[in-house]
Amino acid sequence: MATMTMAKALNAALADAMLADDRVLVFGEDVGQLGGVFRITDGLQARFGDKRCFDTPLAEAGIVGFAVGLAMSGLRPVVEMQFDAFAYPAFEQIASHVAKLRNRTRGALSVPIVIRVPYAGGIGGVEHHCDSSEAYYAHTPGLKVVTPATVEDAYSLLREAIDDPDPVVFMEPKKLYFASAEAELPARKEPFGRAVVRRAGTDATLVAYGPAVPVALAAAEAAGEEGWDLEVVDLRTVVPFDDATVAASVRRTGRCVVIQEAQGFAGVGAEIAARVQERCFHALHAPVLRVSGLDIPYPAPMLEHTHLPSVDRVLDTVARLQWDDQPDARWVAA
Amino acid sequence: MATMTMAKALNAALADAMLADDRVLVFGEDVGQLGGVFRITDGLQARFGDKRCFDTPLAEAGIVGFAVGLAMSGLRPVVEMQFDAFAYPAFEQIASHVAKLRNRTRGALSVPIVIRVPYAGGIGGVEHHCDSSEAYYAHTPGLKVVTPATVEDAYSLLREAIDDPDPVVFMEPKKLYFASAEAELPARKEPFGRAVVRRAGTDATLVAYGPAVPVALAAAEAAGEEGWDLEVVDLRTVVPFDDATVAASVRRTGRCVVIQEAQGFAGVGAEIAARVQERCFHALHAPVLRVSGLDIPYPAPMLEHTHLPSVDRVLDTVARLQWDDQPDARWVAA
Amino acid sequence: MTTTPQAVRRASARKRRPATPAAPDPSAHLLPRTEPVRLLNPDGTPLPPRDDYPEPPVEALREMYRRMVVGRRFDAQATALTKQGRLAVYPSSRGQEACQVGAVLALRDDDWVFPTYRESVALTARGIDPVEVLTLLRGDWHCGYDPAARRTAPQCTPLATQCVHAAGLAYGESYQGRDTVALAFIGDGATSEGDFHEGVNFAAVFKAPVVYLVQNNKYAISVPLSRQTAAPALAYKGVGYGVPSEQVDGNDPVAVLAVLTRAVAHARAGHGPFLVEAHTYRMEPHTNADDATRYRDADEVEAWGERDPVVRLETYLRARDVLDDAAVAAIGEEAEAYAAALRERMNTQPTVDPLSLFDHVYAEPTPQLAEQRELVRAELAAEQEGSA
Amino acid sequence: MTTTPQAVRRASARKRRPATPAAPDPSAHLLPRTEPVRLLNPDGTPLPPRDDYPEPPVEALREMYRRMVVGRRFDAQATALTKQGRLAVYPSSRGQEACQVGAVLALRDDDWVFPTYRESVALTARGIDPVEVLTLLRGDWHCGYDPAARRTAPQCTPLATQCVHAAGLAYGESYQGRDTVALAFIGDGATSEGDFHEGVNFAAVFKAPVVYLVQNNKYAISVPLSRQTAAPALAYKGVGYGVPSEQVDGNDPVAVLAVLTRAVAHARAGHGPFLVEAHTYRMEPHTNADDATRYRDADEVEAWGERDPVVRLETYLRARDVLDDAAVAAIGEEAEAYAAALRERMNTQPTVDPLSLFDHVYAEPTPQLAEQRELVRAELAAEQEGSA
Ligand SMILES: Cc1ncc(C[n+]2csc(CCOP(=O)(O)OP(=O)(O)O)c2C)c(N)n1
Ligand SMILES: Cc1ncc(C[n+]2csc(CCOP(=O)(O)OP(=O)(O)O)c2C)c(N)n1
Ligand SMILES: [Mg+2]
Ligand SMILES: [Mg+2]
Repeated sequence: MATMTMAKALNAALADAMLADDRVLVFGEDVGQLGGVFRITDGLQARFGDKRCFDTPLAEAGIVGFAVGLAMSGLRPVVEMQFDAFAYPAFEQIASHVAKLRNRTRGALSVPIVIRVPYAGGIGGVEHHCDSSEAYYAHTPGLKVVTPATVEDAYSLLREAIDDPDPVVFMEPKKLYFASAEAELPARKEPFGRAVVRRAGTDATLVAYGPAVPVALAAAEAAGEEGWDLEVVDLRTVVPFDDATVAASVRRTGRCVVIQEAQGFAGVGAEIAARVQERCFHALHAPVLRVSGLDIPYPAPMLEHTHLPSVDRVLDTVARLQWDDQPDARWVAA
Repeated sequence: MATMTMAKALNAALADAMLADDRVLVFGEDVGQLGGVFRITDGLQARFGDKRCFDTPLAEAGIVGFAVGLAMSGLRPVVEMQFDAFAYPAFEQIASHVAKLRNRTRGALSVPIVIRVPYAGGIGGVEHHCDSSEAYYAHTPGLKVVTPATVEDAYSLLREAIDDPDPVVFMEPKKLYFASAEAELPARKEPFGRAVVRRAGTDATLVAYGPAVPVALAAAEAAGEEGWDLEVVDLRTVVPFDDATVAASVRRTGRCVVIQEAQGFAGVGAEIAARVQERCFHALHAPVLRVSGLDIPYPAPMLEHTHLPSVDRVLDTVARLQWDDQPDARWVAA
Repeated sequence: MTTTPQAVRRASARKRRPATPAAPDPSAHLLPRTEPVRLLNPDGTPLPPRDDYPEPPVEALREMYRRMVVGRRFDAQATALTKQGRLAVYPSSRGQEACQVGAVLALRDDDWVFPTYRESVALTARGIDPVEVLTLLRGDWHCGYDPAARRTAPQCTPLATQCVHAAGLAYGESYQGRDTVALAFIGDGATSEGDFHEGVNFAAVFKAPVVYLVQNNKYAISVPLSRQTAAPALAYKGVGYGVPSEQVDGNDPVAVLAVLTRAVAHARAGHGPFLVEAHTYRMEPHTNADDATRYRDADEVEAWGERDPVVRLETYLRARDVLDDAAVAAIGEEAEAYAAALRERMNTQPTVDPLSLFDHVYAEPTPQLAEQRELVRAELAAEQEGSA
Repeated sequence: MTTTPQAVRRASARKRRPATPAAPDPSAHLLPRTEPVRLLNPDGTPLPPRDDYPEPPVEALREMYRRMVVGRRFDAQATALTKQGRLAVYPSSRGQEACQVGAVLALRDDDWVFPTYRESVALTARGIDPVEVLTLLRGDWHCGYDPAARRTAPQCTPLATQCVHAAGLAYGESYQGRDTVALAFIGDGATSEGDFHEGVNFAAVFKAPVVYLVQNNKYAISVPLSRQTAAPALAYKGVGYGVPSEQVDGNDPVAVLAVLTRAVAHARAGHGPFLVEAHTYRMEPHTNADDATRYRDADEVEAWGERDPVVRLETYLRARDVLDDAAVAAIGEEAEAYAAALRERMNTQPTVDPLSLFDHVYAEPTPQLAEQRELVRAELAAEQEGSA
C-alpha cells in the first residue's frame, strides 16, 4: 500500500499496459516530451521511445481518425484529448466511425481505441476547459463510457479499457487527478459494467459517477448528522450500465437521488432516473430526484461553485424525498 | 385551405422570412440552384438572387462558423445541414460557439442562427443519413431545439425560429417531408415552448415529438379498439420544454409513455420520463415507460422497421402500464 | 485600382536588391505541373512519349481496358437495378473508370484502398464480389465485404473522413515493418472538409505511405468546383502539407496508370504521401435520386462524352494491335455475363435476421442490448404466431 | 534509392517535349517569397529599402514602439498577477509584441480583430481596458469587453475556430456595403486544425476581406513546428486556397507593419484574403502553468532574446533620431503608470452575482432556467440567513 494520486495511477496503468502489449501506442497533443498538460503520460516517451508515445499535429479529428487507421492495422491506440471541449472537433470521427465500425462491418473490423478525456470542472479552469461531455458519448451506441472516482479504479478501469475489444471513452475527472489515496497497484477491480456500493445505507440511495462520487460520499457523511443513513452507488461505467446493482439498492432504500456534474437536461442522470423509476416503481416512496449542474454553459471560475452540485444541494434534495409522505409542494401548486 | 406537403410549408416559411427581412440569408450545400436535396430551398435562389440563397464549399464547420461571423455582422443566417450525421463535423462550432456566444459576452453578441437539420429515418436511407441527433443539441445549454410534426407547425415553427433572438437547431423529420395535409399559410401557431395536445384522452398520455407524433397518433387510434382512450401530446419544442402541458396531461390520465425515434439511452425521452415522474409522482399508477429506437447504430434500410418505434411496440408498452395494478413482471424477478 | 502586393511583387521582381540573392525555392519539388499529365489525345491517338511518365506495359493497359469495360457494364447494371427498386440508391462511376481501375492496377493486392460511396467500379475491379459491393446500396447491411480480408475499408459516406484513416492505417503498417501502401479516394467537393486537411497533414508529418487520389469530377452534387475553391487547381493543396502532387487527365487511362504507378512507388519507397488530382467527369447524375439537369447543360455532358476513357483506350490499343474485334467482343461478352450473373443474384430479396442487429454493436451485447434483443425476439415470435 | 517523381521531374525538366510549351505558372502570384520579409537587421540597423515593402511612416513606427513598450509592461504585470493568485492563468505575449501591435496599427478602428487567448497585448494596444482584457483570465466572466463595441471578437480558445468566424464577419460586412477588414490571429500549431482549412477556404471562395496572421512562435505548447507540418513554411498553405501569402520576420516591427499594411490594403481593395506567416518566438512558457524547460533549451530562448522586437525598434528609432533618452524614459513612465493602475485595479477581488449565471443563456430564460434560478436564489438566501 502506498499513497498516490489518481494521476499517478493512470500513468502507471498506461505504462503497465504498454509493457504488457507492444501494440499499445499512446499519442495526442503534448503527451510526449511534456508528458501531457496533466502529466498523465509523464515519462512514457523516455521509457518506451518516441514511436510508442508521441505528439501529433494539433487536430483532434486527425488524432481520432489516425487511431481508427492504426486500429485497422492491428494496433491499440490510446489517445488523449487535451480537455473535454477540445474533443468536439473529433465528434464526427467518434460518432460516425469509432462507434460504428464494428457494427458496419458485421464485426470484421473492430476499433479497440481508448479515447482519454480529462473532463468536468472544479479546478478553476476557464471556458471550454470544464465541460462534462459524457452524455454525448453515452447516447452514442457502440461506445463504452467509463469514469473512475477512486485511485485504484483509475488504474483498474484504464487497464480494462485498453484490454477491451470495443472503443472506450475514458473520462477522467480533472478535479480528482491530484487527490491521493492509499492504493496497491496493479489493482484489478470489478470489470466493466459493475457498479459498486461505496457506502452502505438504508434510508436512500445516492447514485453518482466520476467527480460526483466524492460529493455523494461527503453528503452521505453530512446526512448522518441529520439522521439519514444514505447509501452511495458509484457507477464506474456509464455504458454498460449496471441496472442490477442500482435497482437492488433503491429497492432496499426506497428513495433515490441521482447526482451528476453535467448540465441536467437529457444527461446521463435523466437516464438513470428514468430507469430507476421504471424498475423500482413499487419500492419508491418518493420520485427519483436529480442534482446536476445547471442548464447553463460552464461558468467562469469565480462562479463555478454555484454551478457544481454541492453537499448542501444534495442534502436539500434528500430533504425533498417526501419523508413525511407529503407530495412535493413545488409540483402540487403547478 | 390547401393541401400541401411539409416540404412545401418549409419552403414557404423560408421565402416569407426572406421577404419579411432582408437580413435573412439561406445557405449550405446544394441549396442554391438545386434547391436542396430535399428541395426545401427550391426556387429561393431564382427568386431572391444568389446573394440571398447560395451554395458554400462542402464543409459543415465552415458553414456554421461562417454563419456565426455573419450573425456578428448583423445578418440572420439560416443554414442547412444536408443530413443529420453530416452536422457532426460542425459540432465544435455549435457547442462551443453558437450555443455559448451570448452567454460568453453577457449578451453583447447574439447569434440568431437557424441550423436546419433533416433528421431521423423511415425513408430507406443508407447509413449516416438517418440519425436522430436531437439529444446532442438538447443537452447543450444555449441552443433551442425545435421539431415540427405537422405541416402548419413546420411553417409556424420555422418562422418563429428565424425570428427568435437565440440560435435554434431546427430538426426536420425527413419521413414527414412529403406527407401532406390541409394547411392555410401563413399559419402562425403557438410560440416556442408550448406543447400541444393533438388528441385528447383519459387513460394514459403519450408524449412524442417530431417523427414520433404520427406513430403516437396511430397508436392512440389503434388503442381505442383495445379499449384505451389515449391522449397524445406533441412537444413541438424540446428546448424550451413545456412542463406545464405535459404534467397537466399526465396528472389527468395517471399514466405516461414517452415515444422517440432516437436511441433511448440518455436521450430526450429519458429527460421527459425523469421530469414526469418527479412532477406527477402521486398521480402515477405506473412508472413512466419509454418507447424509443434501439441502442444500436441506425440500421440499414432493410432492418429499419425493426428499429423504429412502431404502433405495436407502443401498444405493447401501453399494455405494461399496470392496468391491473400489478407490478411489472420484468422487474419483480430481477 | 489599388496596387496589390502581387502586382508590386511582379513589378519589382527584377529590381530585387542584389544584397539578397534569390534562395532556391523550397516548394519547387512540391508543386504540380501547371498542366495535367496526358499521354493520349482525347481521340485515343498517342502523344509523344515522355521520360517522366513512361507508358505502362501494354499488358497492364489491356487488363485495364478489360476491367474498365466490365466495370462500366456493372455500373449500367447497377443503375438499372435502381429503376427496378432493387437498390436503395446508386452513385454511378460512369466516366470515371480510368481513375477507379487505374488506382486498383497501380496497387498490389495487399495494399489498402479507402473508397467513398462512388467507388463501386474500383471495388469490382479489385475483385470484390459485386453483390457485396452493392450491399450498402441495396440496404441489407452497411458493408457487404470483409474489409480486413479485402484490404478495402468500408465505402465511406462521411466526406473526407477516410483521409485520416488512410494515414493511420498506412503509418501503422509501416510501423509494423510492412511496406503496404494505402490509396484514399476523395472527390473534389470533399477537399473542402477539415478532415482532408488533417488527413493529408498527418500523413505528411508521419511520412505515411498514402496516395490521395482526388477525382475532380467538377461537381459535388450540384456545386461546381468554382464554389469549392479559388486555388489554381486542387493539386496545389499539396504544397501546404509538404506533399508533392501532380495533375493528370483522369479520362486518359494511360496517363492515369502512369501517374498513379509513380505515386505508389513514391509512397512505397518511404518518401511519404503523394497527392494526385485527376480531372474527370461524372457522366450520370450524382445518384439515381439526383436531377442533374437542374445544374448542368447537356452540352457540357456531351463534350465530356467525347473524351470517354473506355473508347479512348480501346482506340489506342486497337491502333497498337493489342486489341482486335474478337478481343473486344470477348471482353464485351465477359462484361455481359458479369452483368447477367449480377442481375440474377440481385433478383431475389435478401433476408436479414432482425436479431442480427444486436450482434455487432459491441463484441458482447451489453445487458441493455440483451434486454432489447429479448423484446424484439418476443415481438417477432408474437408476429409469427399471429400470422401462423 | 528509388527514383521519385520529383527526382525524375527535376532531371527531365530541361528535356520537356517542345510540343508542350510551358504554361505560365498559375501559382506564381500566390506563393510567398522563399525568405521572410525583413527591413531591419536583428541588431536594429536598417537593411536597404525595397520597393515592394516601403517603410511605414516614422510616426507610425514611433507609435508602434510606444504601444509595444506599454504592452510589454502590461504583459509582465499580468504574469506577476498570476503569481499573486489574481489571475487563474495567463498566456504571455512576450516576444510577440511586434506582431500583435503591428496588426492593430495596420487596421482601422472599425476593422474587426479575431484574437486567440494569446493576444492580450494586441487587445490592450487596441485600447481595450486591460482589466476587461484580463476578465477571461481572472475568471469572473468569459469575456470582459463588449465585442460589438470594440470590433473585437471574444478571445478564442477553441483553436482555429475563429478563422471561420472572421470569414463570415468579413463577408457579412462587405455584403452590407461596408469596407471593413477582419484580421484573424492564429498560432502555428492551430494551422493543423480543420477549421483553419475551412476558414481560409471560405474566405477565398467568398473573396472575404480577411487577413490571416499566423504567429509562428515555433511551438504549440510543447510541440515544435516540425511535428506540426512538413511544409516548407506555413505561408505555403495559401496557394492551396488561391490565397496570396507572405512570410515576415515577426520580430522586425518595421517589416511586420509594412507587410500587414499591404495585406490589409489587399483585403480592403476587394482582392480577397491574404495570409501572413510571422516568424517569432514565445519568450515565456505557454502559460504560467507550463514548464517550458521540459521541451526547449535555455540556449534557444536566449538566442531569440537577442532578436527582441522592442529593443530592435528602439535602436532603429534612436538611430533615426525619432527617439531620444527623454522620449524613451517618458514612454517607460507611461508604461509604469499603466501597470500601476492595472495592479491597483486588480487588487480587489471582483464580485460577480451568481444569479447573473441565468441572465444570458437565452435572451429570455426558459421555464427550466427560471426554476433553477429560483433554486439558487433560495440557496443564497438560506446561506445569508445562516451567516446572519
Ligand atoms: C460530411 C458530409 N457532408 C455532406 C455529405 C452529403 N454528400 C454526399 S456526396 C456529396 C458531394 C460530394 O462531392 P465530391 O466530394 O465532389 O464527390 P463526388 O460525389 O463528386 O464523387 C455530399 C454533399 C456527406 N456525405 N458527408
Ligand atoms: C481545439 C483545441 N484543441 C486543443 C486546445 C488546447 N491548447 C490550447 S493552446 C494550445 C497550443 C496552441 O499552439 P499555437 O496554435 O501554436 O498557439 P500559441 O499558443 O503558440 O500561441 C493547445 C493545444 C485548444 N485550446 N483547442
Ligand atoms: Mg465531385
Ligand atoms: Mg505556437
